[in-house]
Amino acid sequence: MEYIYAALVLHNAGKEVTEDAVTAVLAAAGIEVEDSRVKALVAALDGVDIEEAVAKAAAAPAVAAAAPA
Amino acid sequence: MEYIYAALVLHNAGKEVTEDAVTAVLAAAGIEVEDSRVKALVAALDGVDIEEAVAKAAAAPAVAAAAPA
Amino acid sequence: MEYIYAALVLHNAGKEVTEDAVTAVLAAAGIEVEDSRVKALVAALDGVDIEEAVAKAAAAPAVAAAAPA
Amino acid sequence: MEYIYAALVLHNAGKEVTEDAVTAVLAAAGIEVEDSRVKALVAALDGVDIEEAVAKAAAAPAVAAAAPA
Amino acid sequence: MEYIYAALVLHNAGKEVTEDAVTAVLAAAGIEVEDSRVKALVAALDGVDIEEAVAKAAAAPAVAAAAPA
Amino acid sequence: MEYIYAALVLHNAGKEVTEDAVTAVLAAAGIEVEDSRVKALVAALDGVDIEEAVAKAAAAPAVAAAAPA
Amino acid sequence: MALYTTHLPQWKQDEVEQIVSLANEYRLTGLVDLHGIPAKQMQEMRRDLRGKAVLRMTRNTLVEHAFGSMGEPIDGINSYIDGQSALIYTNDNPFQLYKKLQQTMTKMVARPGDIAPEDIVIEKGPTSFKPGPIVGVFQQAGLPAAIEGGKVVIRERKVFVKAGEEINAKQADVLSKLDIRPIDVGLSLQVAFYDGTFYEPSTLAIDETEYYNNVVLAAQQAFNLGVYAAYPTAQTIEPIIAKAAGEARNLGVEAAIYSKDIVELIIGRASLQAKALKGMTE
Repeated sequence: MEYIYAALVLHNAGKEVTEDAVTAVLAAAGIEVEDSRVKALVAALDGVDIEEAVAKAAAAPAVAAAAPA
Repeated sequence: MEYIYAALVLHNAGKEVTEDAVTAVLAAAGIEVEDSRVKALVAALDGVDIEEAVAKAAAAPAVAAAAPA
Repeated sequence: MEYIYAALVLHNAGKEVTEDAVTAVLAAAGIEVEDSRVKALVAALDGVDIEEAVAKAAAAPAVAAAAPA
Repeated sequence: MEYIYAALVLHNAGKEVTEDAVTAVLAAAGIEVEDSRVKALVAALDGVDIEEAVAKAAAAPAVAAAAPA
Repeated sequence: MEYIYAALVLHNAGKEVTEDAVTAVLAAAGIEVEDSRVKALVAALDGVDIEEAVAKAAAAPAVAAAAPA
Repeated sequence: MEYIYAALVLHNAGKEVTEDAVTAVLAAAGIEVEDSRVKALVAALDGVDIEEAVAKAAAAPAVAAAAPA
Repeated sequence: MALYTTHLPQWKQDEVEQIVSLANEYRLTGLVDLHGIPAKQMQEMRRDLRGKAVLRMTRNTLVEHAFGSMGEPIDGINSYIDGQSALIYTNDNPFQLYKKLQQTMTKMVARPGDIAPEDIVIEKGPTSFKPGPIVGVFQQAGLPAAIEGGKVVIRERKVFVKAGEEINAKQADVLSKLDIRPIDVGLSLQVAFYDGTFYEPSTLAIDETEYYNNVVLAAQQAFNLGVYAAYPTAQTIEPIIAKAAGEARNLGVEAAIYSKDIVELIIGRASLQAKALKGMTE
């Protein structure tokens, strides 16, 4: 999940979620970054409405929290 | 929320959530870091079992808010 | 949560929730106050209708209770 | 409710909820403290497991209540 | 219901619910006590687990709280 | 809870809930009465429609019954 | 290697140079399969890709020459050349390119010899056909057709062609008559060479729903953590207050602390307890 979190750090700060930016955030956390995962993330998020996903989370945090355990 | 996400990047990567680490992550994202917020975050997380906390539906009131509408 | 409760003591007594006031309440409780947490709290409360937030709890106090179980 | 909040400030900070402590917290908030209410509070809390009490309120019915709304 | 409440006063205070005790409580409230009702109550409570009855009902108030929202 | 039961004994018998009356009921039950709690109770009840509060609670159990229990 | 290319006529040499120079210019060089794409669709896809990617159709032998001349590691691309390959160049990352190409896929009518990409199911129910020889055509292709109420109907749901099976001429004819378009046609990426690494389609197929769900989950976790740890932010402060207030109410009711805000709850609780007890005595 740290790749997702990194993207959300950027998104929440109003920054664009680019490969370079995600890599920089992860590297700063001392994580050995896998390029292909970053690429996949950026490509996948390109089609995801992060704002909406976050809003959805706020609407029903309790339910989701139960699932992943 | 980006401060919390930064903490979760670190935690998910198995790193300790220290002031320096959080600051590094946020700075890498191009965020102008506020020391007091970092300090407050690290202090708030002190003694918190993050694993447990993320899974807990601490958010109930939001659900309640949605329901009566 | 003690920082939050301190704010609620003040709010319920019709006092303004300022950094100084929160610090005073916490200090009186014998708590070593962390400035950063007080700052973060007061900043977050800016523009928040505490009354409304409390009312939300009234709507579903039991749900909130469900979480920690 | 400020008396209860004061008790929770103390409890959350790991302090004992005594008449003096509650009075000090309320006074620091600029509240004119009524001794009898402090006494009543401390008496009511005598023997109560605060941890358990804050979490209690039968989870299931409330959730059920929220749903049909 | 005042007969039941009288029994609950006694039970909550850790006293035995006897005919005399119930009569005393009701009389202290200025109530003209009907012996037969006291007898019937005490007889009916014989073998009843008051603690359990009370615990069952404890669940509800939270729901009540939900209603007024 | 015995203080509130005492108040309800009185209320159910059509008596006024005064400090003296509550004290008398509790004393008759052999309870060592704490003046402060009696005061707090009577003060809290001032202006409260007990009938309505009872009715509200009564409305809720149906929901509680619906819950999985 | 220059010697090798000098054997080629000038236009071929130019073509090889072009392939090489594009491969140097763009971050990604890939191979796409053009098999079965009609000219009209091909034009549409080229238009869709304009500005995002360069599509270049050329002879496989020249592609092999070109990459062979570039040496390792890019010459590995030659092992992926198959049938009607074309070259694609872009600065997108391979995941992005794969996604874009997937979006160009359209459903087409099957031709005899096509392979069913998934089970082709024909649902039960009436068709638009009037009774006639068509019933026989359907039946011969293995479709349970009949005449009912003056119409040709399919009597029951039928898996007409199973996934992976070849569609024969009769089946293709029936599918076309029923206007069922089972074949995915579009540019399918065979391999992408990007930043020194080869990416195959199996790696590149990403489940966007999963990412979406993970973003939701991450947001929920952050929110839960923020509230749990009472870390105040614009998003968490209200639920934190609500939680604190709820806890205070719970404590007040549980410990029978007679405070104005909660005395009604305490009364309610007492009355319910009395009712419950009364119920047990009756």
